[in-house]
Amino acid sequence: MIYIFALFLLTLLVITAVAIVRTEDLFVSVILTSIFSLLMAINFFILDAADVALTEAAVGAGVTTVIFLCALALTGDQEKPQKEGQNRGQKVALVVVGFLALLIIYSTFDNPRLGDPDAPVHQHVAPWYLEKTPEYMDFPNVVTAILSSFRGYDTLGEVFVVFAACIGVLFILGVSPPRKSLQVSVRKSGLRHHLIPQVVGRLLIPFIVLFGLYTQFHGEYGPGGGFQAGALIATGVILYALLEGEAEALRAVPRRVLLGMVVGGALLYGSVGVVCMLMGGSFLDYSVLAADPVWGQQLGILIIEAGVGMAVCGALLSIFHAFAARERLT
Amino acid sequence: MIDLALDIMSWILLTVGGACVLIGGIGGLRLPNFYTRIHAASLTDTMATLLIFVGIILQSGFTLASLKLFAIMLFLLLTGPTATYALANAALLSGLKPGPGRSGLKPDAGTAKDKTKENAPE
Amino acid sequence: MTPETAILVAIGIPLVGALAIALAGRIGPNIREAATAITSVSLIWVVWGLLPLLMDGGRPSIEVSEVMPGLSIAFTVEPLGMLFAALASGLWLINSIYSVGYMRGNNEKNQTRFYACFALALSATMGIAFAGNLFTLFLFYELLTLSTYPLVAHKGDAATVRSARIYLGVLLSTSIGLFLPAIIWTYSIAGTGDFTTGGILAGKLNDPEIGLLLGLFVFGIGKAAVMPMHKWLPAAMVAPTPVSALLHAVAVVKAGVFAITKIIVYVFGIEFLFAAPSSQWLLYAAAFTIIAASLVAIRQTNIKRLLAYSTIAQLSYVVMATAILKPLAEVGAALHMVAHAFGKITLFFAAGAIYVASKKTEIQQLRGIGRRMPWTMAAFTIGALSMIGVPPTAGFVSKWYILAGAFEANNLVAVFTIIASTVLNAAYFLPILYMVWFEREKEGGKEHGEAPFLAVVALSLTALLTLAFFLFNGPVIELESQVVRGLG
Amino acid sequence: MKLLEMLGYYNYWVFAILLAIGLYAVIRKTNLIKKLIGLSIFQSAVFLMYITMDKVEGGTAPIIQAGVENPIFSNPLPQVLILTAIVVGVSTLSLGLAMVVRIKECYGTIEENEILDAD
Amino acid sequence: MDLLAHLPALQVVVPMLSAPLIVMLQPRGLAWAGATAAALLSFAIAIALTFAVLDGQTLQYAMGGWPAPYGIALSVDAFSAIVLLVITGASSAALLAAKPSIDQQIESERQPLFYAAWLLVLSGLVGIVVAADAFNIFVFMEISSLASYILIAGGPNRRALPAVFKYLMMGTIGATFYLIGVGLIYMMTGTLNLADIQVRLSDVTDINPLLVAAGFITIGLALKAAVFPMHVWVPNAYTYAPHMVTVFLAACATKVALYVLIRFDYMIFQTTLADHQMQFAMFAMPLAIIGILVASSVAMFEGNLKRLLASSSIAQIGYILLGASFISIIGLSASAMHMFNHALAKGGLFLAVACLAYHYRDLRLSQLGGAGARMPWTCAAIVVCGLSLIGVPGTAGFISKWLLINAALQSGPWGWGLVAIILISSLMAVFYVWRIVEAIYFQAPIEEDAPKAEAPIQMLLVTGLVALLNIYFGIFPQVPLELANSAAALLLEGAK
Repeated sequence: MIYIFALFLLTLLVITAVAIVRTEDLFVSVILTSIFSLLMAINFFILDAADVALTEAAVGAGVTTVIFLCALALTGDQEKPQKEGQNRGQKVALVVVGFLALLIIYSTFDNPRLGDPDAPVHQHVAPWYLEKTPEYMDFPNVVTAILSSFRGYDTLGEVFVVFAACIGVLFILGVSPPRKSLQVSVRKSGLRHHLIPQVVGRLLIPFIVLFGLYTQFHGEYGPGGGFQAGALIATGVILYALLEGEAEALRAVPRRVLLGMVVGGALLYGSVGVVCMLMGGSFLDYSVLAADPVWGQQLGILIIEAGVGMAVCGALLSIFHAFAARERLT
Repeated sequence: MIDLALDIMSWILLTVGGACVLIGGIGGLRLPNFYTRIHAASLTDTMATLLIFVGIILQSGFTLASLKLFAIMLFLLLTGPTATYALANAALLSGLKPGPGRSGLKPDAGTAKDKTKENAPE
Repeated sequence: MTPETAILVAIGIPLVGALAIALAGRIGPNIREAATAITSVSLIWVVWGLLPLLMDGGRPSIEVSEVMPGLSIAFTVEPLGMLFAALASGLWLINSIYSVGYMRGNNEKNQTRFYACFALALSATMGIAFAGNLFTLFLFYELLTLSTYPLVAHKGDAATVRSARIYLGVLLSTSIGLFLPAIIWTYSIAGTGDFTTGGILAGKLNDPEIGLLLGLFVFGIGKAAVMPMHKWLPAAMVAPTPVSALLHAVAVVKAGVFAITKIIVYVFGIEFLFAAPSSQWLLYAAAFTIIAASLVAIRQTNIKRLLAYSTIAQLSYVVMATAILKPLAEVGAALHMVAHAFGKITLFFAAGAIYVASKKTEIQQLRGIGRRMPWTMAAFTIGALSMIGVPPTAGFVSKWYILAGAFEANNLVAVFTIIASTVLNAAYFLPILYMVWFEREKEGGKEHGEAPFLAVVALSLTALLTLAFFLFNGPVIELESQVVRGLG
Repeated sequence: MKLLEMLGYYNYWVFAILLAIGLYAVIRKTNLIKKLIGLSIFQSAVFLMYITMDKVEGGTAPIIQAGVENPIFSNPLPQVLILTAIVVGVSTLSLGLAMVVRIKECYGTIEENEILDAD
Repeated sequence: MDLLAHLPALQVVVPMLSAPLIVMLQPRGLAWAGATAAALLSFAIAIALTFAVLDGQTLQYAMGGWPAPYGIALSVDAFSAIVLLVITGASSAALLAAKPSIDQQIESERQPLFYAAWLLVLSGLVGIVVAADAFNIFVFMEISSLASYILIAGGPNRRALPAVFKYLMMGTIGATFYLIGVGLIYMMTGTLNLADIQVRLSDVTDINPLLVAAGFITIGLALKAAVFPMHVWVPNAYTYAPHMVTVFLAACATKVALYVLIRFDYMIFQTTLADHQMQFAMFAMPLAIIGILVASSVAMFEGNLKRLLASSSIAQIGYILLGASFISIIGLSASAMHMFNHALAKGGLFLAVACLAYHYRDLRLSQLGGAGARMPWTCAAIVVCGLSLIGVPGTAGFISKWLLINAALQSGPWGWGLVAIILISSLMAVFYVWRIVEAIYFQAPIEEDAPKAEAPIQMLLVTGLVALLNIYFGIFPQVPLELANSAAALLLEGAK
């Protein structure tokens, strides 16, 4: 039954993707992209990837779309129609990608089919995680365990990817646009003159943030963790910015605070690792943090998840502001 | 006995809800212009949501899950109409006159923000 | 100072000198020239200091660094190299005296760069002379090419840069395209590149390949200017005369033939090569070059170009003499390096002196110039006679030995070639001499006297050497016969 | 189970098709933002592949509830990898968008061919 | 705690954690100083690691204390050591020299971000090199790529933006291809640890996904490594980046991708895939040869100095790949050596270019007349490094060329043809290097008797040092050679 549903969803995905590529209205294709991400998230959920689904929904459908739209507001939302005479190129491209697709499909005939319990994937490493997590960490969410301890080093790298993106956007947009013919965009005023959204929004924002904190600290037990939490809280603040206007949001959470969050989060994570080193373990070996290794693990994971949350939230917000606060050129 | 009743009850609710969704979808396709279409859309995210959620709650009985479901329902009942309102409002601001017949003007970037509002908190 | 360190010092001195000159150039020309003089004198002192040791058959050698297994930077002093080094270092001193006169005489630009690169080139020459294996030889060979490039391109105008490009293009592309593969080939079959008496290839290579490898070497060493690789030499004549004099009569070109000789003697081995019929072509190539170059020389109207073509011919003398592959001929080759060096440097000095004094570059302008510049033209005459091989000049001695070698190998081609070329040399030098001394110069010619004093001193010195070598050539013969006696 | 197997491959095929679509957009579209959108499709196709391989039939999300005896869990590792990959994706995207904005400011257009003409 | 044991981790962690700190250092001098200090420290760590692995052993480090296939492991061997030296050395040299040039090109308020990004590139690259986990490589690849987009986007010319956008596109596609390949491998083996993959691949029966995976990984990494014909992003990216960034990236960025490529194709696929060796050689050698010839001939007629050098970099990548494609000890050590030597030569050249650019805004060859007289030391450095690029004996470049030619000779009947190609391309190198030399020495000056104006001493010193190193390692190449040889031995025994 559920597989039929999956079939339906997947087909929908393909259709959406085609629509995204075909439409020449960038605005439409961005919105479709957000829908695409939602469909993707549902797929992930069907495939038992709750954490990923949550992340995809929050990051892919939420934040990404907002950033896209901010960029669109700055660059214009109409794609120039392809000129004629480029059709040969089109054919070539079609051939290339078609060949690629066929290649992969050909390879997949040897893949283990979906959900095959005997697939090598489920034999070697994964069972170890499932078996050891209760023993070493003593909390249910294996994904969080792997993410933050077994493969904590990857996650550290990931935090620094976000950090890089953040400083990158700040660096690239750090130069003020050419000062000619600026107009203050309508967006600055937010939706203050719209009563209903404002009221509802104000009602919602605390809950969003609360939910964010819940995912942050409930990550060891249910789906969730630093990334999801960071993204959720970020969306809360973004919603505030949309309602009350850029300036208000910045007054609530100024830029330097955001940058501080990013830097602080990254450093927090890293310094946990260093502390582990100093306490005689190897880098990111939380077991040495407390007398009881299990406690040590939990403590370490708690701290680094907090770091991740801070970093992601701060990064997404400062990226958003970097785009949203920019004056549009006419 | 009571279970059976609840079950029947919930299934009825679910079916009707599904029907509402279907109708909403058809309406979204068939109705002539923007404003009428968002009427259809609003049907899906108020009526349909309500029915379906109540149906599921009846299914799951008096548990934590149903509490969560209830919260979600409230959330949707809040955001859905707001989104619809914002949509209509934005369309109006961007100069789309309400009225009979089809008018092929599509919402411009101005509505982008409102649209994101419903995407963001999911 | 042990002989081993002496080798390194001999290579190091000009390097240091180059730096010193570059720095002294900031202070003033006189200091700079002083630096040059000091460098060259000390170089002579070190190099000639090695002579007695060599006479007693000593072979000092030193390895600087084993770059890769079997591939090392190492130096060995043996008679050929000793002779070459002594020659180059000695003539450098005279040449620097001359260049002071010349460069100031027609106040050139960038003199500091000139002297610095000159010292650099000398260092490279020393490296070639003392090279202990093919790799080292190649290293300094390239260094010499690169360090002489700025000297050739000295004037810096478009035409000069173009000729300099030819110079560099021919020398580098031949060396990378042919010489390097030859070296790699040698290493890959012999496993080593060390210069050892009797050769390292003996018995490791079969007949047709021998000829091929020899060809790679001979044409790869473009500096030897065996046709058709000679184009760079006339092109290089755009350089200031001191450069042509020392480098393109002594250091660079001799480096070429020296390298060929050394490779034939120490890599192939005379007997081994003599046994291989496929190596005969070298003789014919050399012979052809001699005749052809002489014929071209006859038709030249510009003094320096004429001298250039005569140089090409004379170089092939050495190559041919080596290719005769008989002991006497080898000695003759060595002698001819010296003899030609003395003669040709004199001629170039004279040409330069004429240019400084009267800005004359064409042969036709030389009518009766003998009266105006007696010293210069006397020296010129001696040089020319030596080129032809008239006793009592150096040229006679070397030609004598080469002929003897040719007869020993009863190699009639060589004999004929030598005679013919002698005739040709006469055919293009004697008219000039006649023109210089006995014709009367055109009216309205510009008034001028002798060249700058230093220049005259230098060229008289070399002229004297040319004469002296006719009598006092014993040591050289003694030294070189060691090579063929197998002590090398 | 025949149907199930077919479906299992269907996931991979969708992955391949989405990959192709995204790549096509990246290669063909001249509009830079459209290229970026294509890129994000391209990436999420890969996410789908990873998540597909983690499913075990009858399994549940790898969150160990107490009391359930010998439960089947889907493979947590690909999920972790994809969590990382998603964040990487959004980072790349925002960086690219920042560049697009600057390009728009410097060139006045975000159509590739016009930019090429401009220089 | 035993410091030596922690070195592999510290190598990555030091620059990584100093990046956020740099962001906070608002006064610009401080940001530069901090970045330089961090870079130098990691250089020191790299040297220490080199001496630790000089005797052919391999250092392992278990991240988080988890055993190898379950946790993430780091491993450092001779091959990594060479690349580590190149990366950290290049970044230290560039940073030491950077300040004046960067002050010229980037506004002071953006500099902290810039230097932070620089450190992120550094940590990303070293992270890739020390990683022993397929997915971890991807993560750090992304760190380094993102950060290097930032660095290049710092270029003052507006053309930097489209260039870096193109780089971003191709880089991301490359990384994603790599991710797909890793995914397929993981699907068939159930592990991500490289050594473990190597073990478990051999008993995989269904070969198709592996072949496709090999294809994806090779293509993806080739994209990042700018192997011809996937090099199109290089010329503009290098040309319009800030000069010092060009020094850093040209010296090591593409080489790291090549390093991973060689790692995968030797350690993982060679053993397991049916005659993958032959396939790899068949794939790599033609690309390498065509790349060498085409890129060199492009460089021969290129007018802009930086672009010319960028094209030559593509040719040099070809050399490295060629050496690897021989699948012989000497060939591999030739590649490793060439990674080292080319970094020296090209780094020195770009440093000198940065010095030139300090006074010459326009870097077209036709505009550089009289530079030889104005900036004698800089131009001397250009000559020396240029010779090393050509491969003149006595310079570092010659060593790797020599090894390469020997490898070609040993490679069988085609050997002489390959030798011919290498020699021809060397002649091409002579051609384009000499165009530079003539431009700076023998070309009529643009403005007559311009005052002697050298670049700042700090840049000059570094440039001169690198130039001298080119000569030093041409005469005493023992240490890198030893490393290269043991690296080759390791790789091939991986392939046995």
